[in-house]
Amino acid sequence: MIDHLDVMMPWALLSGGILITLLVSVIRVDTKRPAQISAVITLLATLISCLGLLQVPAETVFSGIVEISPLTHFILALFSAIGILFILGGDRYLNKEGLHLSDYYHLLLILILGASALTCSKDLVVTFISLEVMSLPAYTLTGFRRNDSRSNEAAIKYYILGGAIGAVFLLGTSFMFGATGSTNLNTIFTWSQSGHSDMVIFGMGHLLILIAFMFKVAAAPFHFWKPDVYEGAPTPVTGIMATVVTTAAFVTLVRLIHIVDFNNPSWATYAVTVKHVIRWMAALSLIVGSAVIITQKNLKRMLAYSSISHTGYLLLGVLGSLGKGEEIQSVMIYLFGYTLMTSGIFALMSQSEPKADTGIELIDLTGLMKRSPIQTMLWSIFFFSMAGMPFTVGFFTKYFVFMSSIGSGETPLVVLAALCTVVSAYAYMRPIALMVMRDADPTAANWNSGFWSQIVAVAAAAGVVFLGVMPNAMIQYLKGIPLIH
Amino acid sequence: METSSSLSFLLTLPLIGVLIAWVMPKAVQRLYAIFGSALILALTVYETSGLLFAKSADLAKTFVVDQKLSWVPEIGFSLSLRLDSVSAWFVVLNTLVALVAFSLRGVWYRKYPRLFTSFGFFLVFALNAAFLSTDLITFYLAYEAVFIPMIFMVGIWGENQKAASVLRFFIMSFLGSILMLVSIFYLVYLNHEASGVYSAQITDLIHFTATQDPVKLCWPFMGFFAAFAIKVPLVPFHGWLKDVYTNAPMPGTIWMSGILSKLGVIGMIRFVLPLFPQTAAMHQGWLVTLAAISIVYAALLAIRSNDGKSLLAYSSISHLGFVMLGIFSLKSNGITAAILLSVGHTLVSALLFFLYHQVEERQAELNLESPHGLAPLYPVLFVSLFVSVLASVSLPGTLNFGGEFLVLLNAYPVSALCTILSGLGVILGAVYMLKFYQQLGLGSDAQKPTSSGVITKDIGAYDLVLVLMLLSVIVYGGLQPAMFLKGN
Amino acid sequence: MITLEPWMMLVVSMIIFCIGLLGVILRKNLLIMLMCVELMLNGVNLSFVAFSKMHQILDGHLTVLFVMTVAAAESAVGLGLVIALFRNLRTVDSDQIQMLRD
Amino acid sequence: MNNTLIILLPLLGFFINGVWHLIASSKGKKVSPFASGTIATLAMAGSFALALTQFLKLRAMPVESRLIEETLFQWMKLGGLSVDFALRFDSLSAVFTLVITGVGTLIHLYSVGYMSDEENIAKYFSYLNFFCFMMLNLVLGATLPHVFLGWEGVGLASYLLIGFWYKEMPNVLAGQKAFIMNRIGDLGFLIAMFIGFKFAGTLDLLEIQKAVLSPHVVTVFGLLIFFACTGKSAQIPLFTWLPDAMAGPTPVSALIHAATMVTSGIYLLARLNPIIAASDIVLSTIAIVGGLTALVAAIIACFQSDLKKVLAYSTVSQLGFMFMACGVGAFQVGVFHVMTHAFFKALLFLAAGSVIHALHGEQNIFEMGGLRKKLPLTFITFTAGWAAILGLPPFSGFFSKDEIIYETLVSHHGNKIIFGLAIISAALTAFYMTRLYLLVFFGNARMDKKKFDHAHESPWVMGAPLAVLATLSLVGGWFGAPVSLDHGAAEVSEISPHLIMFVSVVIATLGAGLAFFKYSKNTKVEKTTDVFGIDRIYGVAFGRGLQKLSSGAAKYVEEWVVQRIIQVSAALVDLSGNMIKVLQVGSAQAYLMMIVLAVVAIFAWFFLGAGIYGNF
Repeated sequence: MIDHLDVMMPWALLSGGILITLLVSVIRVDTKRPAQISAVITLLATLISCLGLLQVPAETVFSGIVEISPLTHFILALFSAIGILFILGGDRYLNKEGLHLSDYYHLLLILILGASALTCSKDLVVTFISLEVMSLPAYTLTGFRRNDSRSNEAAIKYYILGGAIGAVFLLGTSFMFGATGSTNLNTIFTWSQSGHSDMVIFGMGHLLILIAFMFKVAAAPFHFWKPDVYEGAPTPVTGIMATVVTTAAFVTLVRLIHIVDFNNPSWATYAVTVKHVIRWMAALSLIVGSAVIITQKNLKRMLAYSSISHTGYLLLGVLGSLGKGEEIQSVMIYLFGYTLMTSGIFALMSQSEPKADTGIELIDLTGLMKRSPIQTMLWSIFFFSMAGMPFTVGFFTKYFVFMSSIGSGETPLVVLAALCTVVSAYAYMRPIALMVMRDADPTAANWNSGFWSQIVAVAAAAGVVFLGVMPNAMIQYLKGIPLIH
Repeated sequence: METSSSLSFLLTLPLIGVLIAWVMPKAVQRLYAIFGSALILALTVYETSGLLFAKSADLAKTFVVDQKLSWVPEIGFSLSLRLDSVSAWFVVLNTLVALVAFSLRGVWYRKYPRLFTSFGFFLVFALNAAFLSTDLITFYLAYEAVFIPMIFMVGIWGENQKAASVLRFFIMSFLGSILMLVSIFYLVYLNHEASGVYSAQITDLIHFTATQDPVKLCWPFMGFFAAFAIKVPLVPFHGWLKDVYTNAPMPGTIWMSGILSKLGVIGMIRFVLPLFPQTAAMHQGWLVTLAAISIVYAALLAIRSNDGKSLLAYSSISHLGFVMLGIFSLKSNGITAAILLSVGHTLVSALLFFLYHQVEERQAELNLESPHGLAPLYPVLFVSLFVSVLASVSLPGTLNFGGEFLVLLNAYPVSALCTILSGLGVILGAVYMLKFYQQLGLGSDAQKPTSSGVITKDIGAYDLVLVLMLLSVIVYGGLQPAMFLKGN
Repeated sequence: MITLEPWMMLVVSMIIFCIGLLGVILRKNLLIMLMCVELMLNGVNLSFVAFSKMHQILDGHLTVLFVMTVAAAESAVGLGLVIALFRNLRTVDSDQIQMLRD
Repeated sequence: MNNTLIILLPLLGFFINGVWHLIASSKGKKVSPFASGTIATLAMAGSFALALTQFLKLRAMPVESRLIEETLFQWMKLGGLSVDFALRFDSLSAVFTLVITGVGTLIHLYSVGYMSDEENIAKYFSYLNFFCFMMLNLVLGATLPHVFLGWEGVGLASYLLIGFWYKEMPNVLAGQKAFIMNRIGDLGFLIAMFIGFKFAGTLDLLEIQKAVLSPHVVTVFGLLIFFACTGKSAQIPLFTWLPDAMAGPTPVSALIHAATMVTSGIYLLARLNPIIAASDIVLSTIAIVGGLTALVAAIIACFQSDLKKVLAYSTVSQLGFMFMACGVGAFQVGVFHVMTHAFFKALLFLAAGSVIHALHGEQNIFEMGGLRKKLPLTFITFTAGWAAILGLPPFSGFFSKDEIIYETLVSHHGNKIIFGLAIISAALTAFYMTRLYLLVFFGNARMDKKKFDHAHESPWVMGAPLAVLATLSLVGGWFGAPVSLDHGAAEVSEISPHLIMFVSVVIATLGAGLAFFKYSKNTKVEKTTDVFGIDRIYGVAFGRGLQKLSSGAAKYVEEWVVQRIIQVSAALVDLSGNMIKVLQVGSAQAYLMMIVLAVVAIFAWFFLGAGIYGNF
């Protein structure tokens, strides 16, 4: 029987909230407020109950297919917080674009549910299902601007590639199942410690699963979908994808990599293979992300490539933690910091009212200094943080991934990463230069800082700077959360 | 040891200055900045007086202050500060340069004046942190933090080609510093492997690198070297310099040439040489050659410059080449001489840019191709300028002479050829500095501009006091360099 | 007598998967691509059944049920997206939807 | 204390006049030339009086310990180097100090009259005082860096005074040329100091002489020091600045470019004579270069038409004589000639100044003539100078020059070549000086009638110094060399000094006679001829060469290499970005294709590359 409902409370609340929101959406009313309020309340309740449960030790529930741990609580809390931020910050954008439909809110909640379920899953089938629960609202939300063919296109592309990759993931699961006779991660791990037959089929399965998640985190060469989808999707949705989906996918990726006992000598060769795959993907992501980002004019595409290069840094952290489960905090810290600055950037971005229908371009930032010094400051903080400048959280995130991969002997890769940092730093400085040094272009967008989106941006900026100066609490906390058992 | 209050004080004071800038009315920002920085200067001199005016090196040692504030203990970051006779000079110079830069009148006090003042005080803070820091990570953070106000300063108040030049400046400096960062990480990691603790403390790392094979330390050495060679800059890492010096607003130029370049100097002295003594010795040959090439090459470029700012920019590279030559002599005497010279260079370049700005305020179009003959119109200004020019060509009796002479004296046993080559820089220095002065001041019979809005008076009383203060330090230092020669 | 060995089922499942994959890559009609995605999933389903038979356990069969449910939901969403696209562009040709690039 | 006061008085004068000038000129007022000049002259006169007392004090001491030293403060101390700011007054310094302050006082006095129309008179006197201050540092400094301080300081003063009329660019450029050519020589000084410190471990002038140095080091050191001297004392190859330096006011030419600064090379060689004389290579280099300079400058002087330029080349030539003396080891003779030359050359310049003053700036000797009636005092004093430089007995030049010629033959460092050079130069000297003398003072007046009528004798402030100097030119040589620095000189020789004396007087008379025949009647205008074209060659080699080098560096290295590397790397990054972007074709199917290819690659590697079968 389910005797762990207390630790499952946040998920229960979230699911209940989804139902209520769905109910509210079904009842046709002119105003969309009820759905919005119910979504915010749901997320708040989830957030609070998560925070209350942060100290609860890890335990498996549902006969071992789901594991609830401080990590999952933390991640759900993070997702709920981001969800609240984006609901508040995106309100204005949705109204402006005529997208303010009740459906937006329950889709968002389902996405968050799927993403958080993904991080709790200890069974590949559950992983698959939560992946789909996360992805399906994501496809829908991407195409949420129904009347815009660009949005449709993005959604279709995302859908086709995501669907195919879902099948690839399932194929990997099937191979693993074939090799080990189970889809449970603990069983698989135990198998890998002892079993020695069917290693090839297992390896194939494992690689396929990794590839599927590499696609989700958009590591090169599986990154092609990301710029297109980012560009087509509504801005707050892009923000959600950049934060929630990426974080969930990365946490799961790290967990799935470690279902093999790399410290077992019989897996040594395979460990080398995995290491090489990750190394190459990290290098490619860094190169692709930082080289292409400087050619971009569209701000959202720019952020897409930026997120590809951030994936590269994250893979550096993964590489550093390979076989050393306890060192995964570099990835966690990076994800946390990245999430924070990305939320801020998207909150700022949803304030724009571009004149062209191709979305917000770099040129829309010209002369912002004259029009709004505060916005300029906020943008600058986020871009500096992206570039890893000191006194922003971006420095510490880079510190940890660099340190951890130097620790595992990846110094040349770190040097490459450092060089790529320089290149992408150029890309981040360019918009600052445009804001500060140029007069406004006549075609530049209007910027209207709504109350809530401004609050969100300021809060995120404050967080970025605070954690850049006083990262102790963050480090201490995230260090204490083990990811893998 | 002393109480450690003095060090945090050096860091917090400028930060308070940043905050106060935002409550001061816009109209009095210049006044506030001048008084604020003068106050900080006075307090800094007072705090460091034990080190600055100690009669001997041994006596100075008793005034050395160490302070260690825990910052991010989880990863071994600490705010380790050390005030010794080297950093004391740089800290004082830093505030002095701020005072000079704040004293300039210009567009920065009309457009976003608060931002300018607060950037200035932030620079003081970050530079102080960098000069005092003995923790590599803290140093790196401060070193990078300097960029942020600098970029905005050039960006907001700079001239025509500012965007491209500031980006180039940023990217090249960032390239160097990130390579340094990777080297720092590498050392910290190796030290962690060896000793089990995460520490970026320079003392810990020196103990560690002393036990290592110098060949193995080649790459980290290169990382550090790249950062500081770009920062100083040494030829051929100077590609960013000219444009950003010319396009920056004058206070920015003063900051960059006067004190930002010293970040590279102190980095070499504080970090590179103690960390990699043997590696540096292995590479000494080309290091010295590079310094000598910098001197001559930059001087050659300066000769051809027809823009005062870019001429002074190249002359700055040339003089810093001497500083580097002294450092790369790898002898404590040479390094001490290099410190002396960098003090001189800071004062003289700040002074030259300051005075050049004064000239520019009086005559807008200053092309050095043709003589302007302004000296008879503004005699006091031009006498000051001429004395500064003489200090810049390191005439005996000025601080720079002591520096250059002692640097070359100590570099000669290391490499006679490079010393002679550098000596050519002394001749070329005279060529371009005289050209600079002559084309501005002499050679034609100029009339005062009649159009309104242009300053037609000679140098103002306040500016004159400032100039005299700097000049007296330069001349006093030229006669009594012993004060600056207390070792490192 | 030829018995149905698990490996035979696996081969068939792989063939189906690859047909589906090739279909997604090569066909131009979005609806057919959608179907091909389903085909891929069904190929995997078959392999689940095969492995389940190999191990003599029922987990695989169970999984197949889940996958089919998910696939249904997925195709529903997919169709919705295609319809929205068709409303705007009047086409379901995948070559026509290449506006987002670079 | 007195040593210090000797240098402090001119410094004080410099400050008073300098500040006065600044205050006055920023208020737009004029400074009274008389007051300003009085301050400056008094400073110099005081200095001279002090030097005289010091000199007398020195005379009272026993010969071996004739040294008055005062240490002011410690200047530089670093490691093994310790340099004190100390002033040493010994017999060699005494000669120079007396000449500097004595002749200096006279020239200051003369300037009061000569420069009375000058607008920036206080500036002028402050510069003059500054020069004297630095020159005294040069000759009194106890260490090489201290000498170098003076050495560069006089260079600076020379720069300022040559370019005194700075509104005309040529004057400024002449000053610049002087400064930079001096700096080239200074580099030799600097490196000599480095070598000295490296091998001797000290930079003290006395200690470095006692240091035991290897012959090789001594040679290099000596050559570098001599190179420094060629800059300051206008010898081959660095002599071309001196004629240009005549752009400055005439008293300046007299003081700096005839009497004092240009002789500092001799001072340095004499000061370091034990080291210099220790190397034959150095000595013969000095002698040959000195001889050649004497000859070349004398030849050029014969083709000049500018009054001051003739005198300038004559100075170069006479300096060559002095170096010849040093080069044959007869340092005291060189110093002797420094002294007599200071008297008669300063006299000649001042007299020339008087002529120029009278003719309102006319300097072309072919535009003069017949001035002996108009300017009697100038004529008489000039005659004394003329006789002295020709070496006619009993004028001072006779004694010193004759001794130089004698030493070139009899000293064991001397030889016939140097003797020949000396003799020919002496003859040429007689020729061009007589040419000058005749063209200026005799014959018909060739200038405008009006100008001739306006010409008048100078006021007493100018006349008195002329008279004093004329007297000194006459008697200055009667007491022999003022200082004894015997190194390799005074060999017993079979050649009689009287024979040489006779020969030199005959030679001088011959030269003078030739000039008399050529110029006493025939005064056809001669254009200045650049005989050797050295200036032009230098202009091309250094002036244009440096510009070429500089623009070459800017164009080929800076633009094509340094900047290009940055641009190319930026372009490469951009290009790679654009190339990678090519893959972003926009078609989901293409993306899927690439994903499949990547998967295939990973699997291929999984199976083949990693040797999976061996390990699984």
